[in-house]
Amino acid sequence: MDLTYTEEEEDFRARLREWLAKVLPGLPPKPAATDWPGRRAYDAAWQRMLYDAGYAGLHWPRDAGGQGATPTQHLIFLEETERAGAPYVGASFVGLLHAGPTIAAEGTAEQRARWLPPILRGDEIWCQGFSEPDAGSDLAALRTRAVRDGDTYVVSGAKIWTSHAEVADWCELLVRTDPAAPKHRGISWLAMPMDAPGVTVRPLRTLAGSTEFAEVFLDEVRVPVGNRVGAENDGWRVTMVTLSFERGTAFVGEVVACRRVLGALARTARANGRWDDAVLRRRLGRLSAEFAALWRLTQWNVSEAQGSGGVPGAGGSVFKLRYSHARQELYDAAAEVLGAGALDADHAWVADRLSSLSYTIAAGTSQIQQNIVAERILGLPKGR
Amino acid sequence: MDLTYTEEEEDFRARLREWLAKVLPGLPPKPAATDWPGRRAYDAAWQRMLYDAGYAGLHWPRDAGGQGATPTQHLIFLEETERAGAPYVGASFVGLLHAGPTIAAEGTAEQRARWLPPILRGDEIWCQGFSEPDAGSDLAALRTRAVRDGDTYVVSGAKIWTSHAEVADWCELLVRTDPAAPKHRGISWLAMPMDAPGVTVRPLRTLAGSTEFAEVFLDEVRVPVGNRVGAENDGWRVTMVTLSFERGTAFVGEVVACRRVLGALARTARANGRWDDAVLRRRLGRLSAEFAALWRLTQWNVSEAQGSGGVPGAGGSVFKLRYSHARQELYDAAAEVLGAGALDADHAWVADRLSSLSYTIAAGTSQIQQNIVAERILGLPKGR
Amino acid sequence: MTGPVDFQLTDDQRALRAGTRELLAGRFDRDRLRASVDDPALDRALWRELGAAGFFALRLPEEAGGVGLGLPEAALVFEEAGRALLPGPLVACQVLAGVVDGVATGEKIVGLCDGAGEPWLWEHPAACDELIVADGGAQGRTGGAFRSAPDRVVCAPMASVDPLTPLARLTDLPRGEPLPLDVPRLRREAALLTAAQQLGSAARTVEMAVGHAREREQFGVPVGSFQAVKHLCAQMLVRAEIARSAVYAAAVTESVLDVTGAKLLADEAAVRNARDCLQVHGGMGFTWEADVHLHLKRAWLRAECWGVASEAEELLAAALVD
Amino acid sequence: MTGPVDFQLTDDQRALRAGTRELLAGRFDRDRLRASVDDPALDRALWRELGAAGFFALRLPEEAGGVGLGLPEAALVFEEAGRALLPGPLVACQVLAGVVDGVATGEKIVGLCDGAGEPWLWEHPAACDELIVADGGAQGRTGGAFRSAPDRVVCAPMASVDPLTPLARLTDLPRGEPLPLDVPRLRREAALLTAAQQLGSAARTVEMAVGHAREREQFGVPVGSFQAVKHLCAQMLVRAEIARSAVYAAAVTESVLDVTGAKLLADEAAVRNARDCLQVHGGMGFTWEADVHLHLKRAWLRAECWGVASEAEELLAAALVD
Repeated sequence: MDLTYTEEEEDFRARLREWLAKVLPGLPPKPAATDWPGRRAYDAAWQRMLYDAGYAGLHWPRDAGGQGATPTQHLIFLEETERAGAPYVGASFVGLLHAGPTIAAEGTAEQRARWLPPILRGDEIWCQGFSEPDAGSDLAALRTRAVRDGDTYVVSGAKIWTSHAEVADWCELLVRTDPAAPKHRGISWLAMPMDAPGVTVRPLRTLAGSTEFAEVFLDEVRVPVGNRVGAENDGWRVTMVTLSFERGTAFVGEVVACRRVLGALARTARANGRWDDAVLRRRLGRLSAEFAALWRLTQWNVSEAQGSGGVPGAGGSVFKLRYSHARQELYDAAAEVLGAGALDADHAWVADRLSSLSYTIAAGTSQIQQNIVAERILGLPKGR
Repeated sequence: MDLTYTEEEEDFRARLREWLAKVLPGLPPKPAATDWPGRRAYDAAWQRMLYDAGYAGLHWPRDAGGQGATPTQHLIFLEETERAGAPYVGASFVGLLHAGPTIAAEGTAEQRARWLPPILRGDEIWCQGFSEPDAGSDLAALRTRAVRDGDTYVVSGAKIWTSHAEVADWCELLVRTDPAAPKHRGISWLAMPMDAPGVTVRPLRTLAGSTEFAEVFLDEVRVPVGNRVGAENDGWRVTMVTLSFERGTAFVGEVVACRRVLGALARTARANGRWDDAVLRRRLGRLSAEFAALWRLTQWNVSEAQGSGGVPGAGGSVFKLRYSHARQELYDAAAEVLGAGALDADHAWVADRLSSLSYTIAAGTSQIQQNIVAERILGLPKGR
Repeated sequence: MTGPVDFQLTDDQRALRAGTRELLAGRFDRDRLRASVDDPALDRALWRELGAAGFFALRLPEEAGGVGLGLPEAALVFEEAGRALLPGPLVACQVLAGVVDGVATGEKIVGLCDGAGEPWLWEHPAACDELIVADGGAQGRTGGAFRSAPDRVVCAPMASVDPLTPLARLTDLPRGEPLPLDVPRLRREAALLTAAQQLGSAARTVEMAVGHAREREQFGVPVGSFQAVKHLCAQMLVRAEIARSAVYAAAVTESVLDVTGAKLLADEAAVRNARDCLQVHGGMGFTWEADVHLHLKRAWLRAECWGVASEAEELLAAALVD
Repeated sequence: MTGPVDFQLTDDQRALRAGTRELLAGRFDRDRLRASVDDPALDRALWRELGAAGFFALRLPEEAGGVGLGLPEAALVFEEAGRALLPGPLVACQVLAGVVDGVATGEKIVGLCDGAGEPWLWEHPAACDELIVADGGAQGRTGGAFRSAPDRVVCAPMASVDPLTPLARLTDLPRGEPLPLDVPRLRREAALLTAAQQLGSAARTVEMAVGHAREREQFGVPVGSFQAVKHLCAQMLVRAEIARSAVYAAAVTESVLDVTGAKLLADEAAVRNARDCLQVHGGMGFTWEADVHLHLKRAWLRAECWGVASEAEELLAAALVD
């Protein structure tokens, strides 16, 4: 039960702060949300700056080109960059947090040499081809087929909820290589070049009105067998390593940001008179306790991961269940603060309120997460 | 969409009010909660007064000795008696609302003649032997066995949650007469005399500290075959008629009472200063809308039953789900009004708070009710 | 699916409801709905058809060219409009049908702005031939009404969260020609008709969730066979039916407290049902192409009109100690 | 079942927790618990054993005969006491161990009354050798402390909702011998230790619900295979673990805001988990013989002590705009 940082960690924080203070003012203006090439360039440039400063792949192992930092240092990095208003990981997300760590853990020496350095330098952007329209929460029910033809797989199918597909160079793709096997046993993991013939990207508009995601249609796309990471039909296991990375630290920056938004809500409410509404005021007070606890839980989860060698445990589901809900409550409270102003779609909080609706759905619905907690942590019997 | 009463109904209400105003002041003092013989005598005397005044078995058909009143008249009766502070149905509940209607609907002429008049006059008290310790919400999983021995059934098993068992003359008992049949198909309905050898009653203390219920142990109790209502192994169907009666009107008086309690909470809060707490005040305001709507839903349900010949529909589950929850919220609000005073077990609201905890469990848990609504009303597929 | 409770409608009321549903199914089907999402300009021809069908003249006396029905019937019709997500200043045109010429027949479209509290919002500003302002007064309970030509109204455009309801924000309350209106009654009717639309939306999202849960398969079975999904749907139905009892009763009694409670419960039912409907739909519900978000956004908008939850709860609380 | 998060306890902390659990399992098993329900008089022998095990002297310096540990260790021990439903003025004796002679060893039992707001409650009045009153002051943030002999305290008996915690209500605040205490700190510690007990109770009711759900069969399968039951249990665990992060962190920082938030979340976790545990148990949980109600009632009681939700929320809200 230790909340203090080591001297080394405090040094790390101090150097990072200093560097951020130096470089952030010189950043170019942020591109528009709809300017995909501009966003790619912006995010890649930021990644290059991190690379040059020695912060790229902070949590990656050294032999993968990373900095071999401890999870706590990674937490400090995420906390400080969020606090300083640094750019988000953006287009580099999948490369740095999913595909890269998977290749680092499961790829051959050749594969690591081919794909990891460009991710760290911001030279190549990855996207994720896991979800499918007909599979939904039952990810392993994916139907995109890869048929072996000599040294290549011929891939056909459709993927959905793919971010940055428009500008990605590579796609980490889950395909079914053995249709006869039980659903978790016939899946393989491929690195697919996004410029291959037969790949079609169609932007997908969400209820927030934005096109953060895309559908990717695959029509007899030829992918070399050498692009497969891990053994054939072992892709599910390979992927789960990736997913647990995602759950571990994906929300660190967001929790910091939520606490900042909460403060802004309170100050706005005091300015517009709604602070006099005790129901709203007390709701904000309760959310303050909630996010403080979520922040502590994040710290503990990370510190536990440190003890267990870097693989986050099932505690991620506990965190995600509560955080998804708290984030939705936060933006409902924002709507209360805004009153009829919450009908203004141009307000940033309104856009964030809309996107918060996906939190109890994406990356495993709350219903699925509750099953995981009940069955894997509490040991309740399988069932429906 | 009609909320007005007919002239006949208004006449009925006026005569009832007049009668209540006349007789209520002359009632004896209420016996203590633990004085079971006293409570039986009190409830039976009240039933006799209703009988003499022509209000006994108001909703029973005329050919069963009832008044053949419409459901709306029955609603008016329940509303007015509650408003006037008349005694509850108490020990006569099972006879008037479960066993009696079942016998009226399914019994032979002889059975009706034997059992119905004493119920209406308050001469005989019934209790209910449906629930079993090992069956719980899965009522049809009951295991109490009845083995045919010539003209009698020999009954062994255990029943639980039986009210008034200590003072009842008869028990409407569900027993398994065909252990080989599917669980709903091997059940029969018997009228068991409570003074039969082999019947043992043990009071069951609830978390509220009271002994409103009992366990009933049956050790080779001999019940004449002539006491079976309906065909052998047809008891489940016979019982369902009874249960839907229970759901239809059981809560009418309670909803009226809840609205009265809500007013008392508000006045108490204003007196003790907690009315200044906007969170509490607004919670009471919301509950006011809630109970008003529940009252309207009751009216509509009853009026629908009138249209469909007296059998309440599945809407009872909708009502019960919301009402159980609203009642628990009401008494949680009462605890807020009382503050630390809610730690005083002698306060009536604290006792009612404790007993409100059973509402989402008894007569089908909220989980079971949600299944019923989803499967029977919404037509969702069976499953778990 | 039929609701569990039919609330003893008369045969005429049933026919009215069925006729409205049929009219809307024919003239405002899903293609038209999605076309309105892309271009929310109102369809004048449809508006005139609504007028011809008596949608606006419903409560006017027959001698004035109306249908001679009451608020309960208007609530049934507005419930259908809410189900279908029919856009336009429907409440304004219904409550002002006898007041502004041409509105009853659907020839003219009139807007209604609630001046009781800022921001002063105006729905479908580009479509309105006139704007009526119901002025505030303390608690919005008293005050007068004024009519203005749209070009006399100063307002700032606003990006409406509901793609079906363009909004403008009045920068000043225009007090044009005074109108002899019973403003408290007008507010009450507007609140009740808004609640009826919320009810329709809440009931519709139950159907959408149930339909999806029956058809969509995951893990080899329809998702509706999972208890978690079942129970979401069951609670949605409970919310809709509780709101229905409150709305129908308030339409009959027209009492302030009943209307206030009905609006409170119907707002909650519409918003929470839309959110649960989204949850049942999963990722598919999160797309622009799914209709779920249209129900949610309109429900949010209606919840801000003609009495919000905090006011309603305070009013109902105050009545408890009166 | 082990919780998903072990919060990086040190080996010594783990040993302390295990030792406490073992002590309580041996000296306060279920038979003793139920005996206490029937007769809530405190067991002096057990109290002395607790004293000998360092339960009260935990945070006193070693040179003063204490164990020399801190609030985090006390929180771990109190979490175990909450799990076991150990009765008695535990918080009072822990925070006053260095102040009143004989308390550290368990020889004397001392009560502590919060004078900040009425009613002034006194737990286990018959068992206490002395009563300390922490006086109010505005918001209960300042004020002094006074010691009184029990026979000098005027109070009215009260039927406690918690069968394990007899209560009396002081009719007047006795201001006996003044004590040189840091009252704000004492309140903070009392709140934190109470929250730790709530956490223990919340975690225990998860285990009880899970145990029942695994064993109890309905409809031919364990009830824990139904999603509705699973999800109740999952949400219980989430509540307990969120409360755990808050309580453990507050035990380390000792900041007012952290302690306030921890109490708020732990109160909610204990009360709601007990209720959900009851729901999972169904009718069997509704009996006096089941232990569920003992957790619920104690959770209600603790939620009323050392800061209630409304105060906590206001305090946390105020800090947002500071």
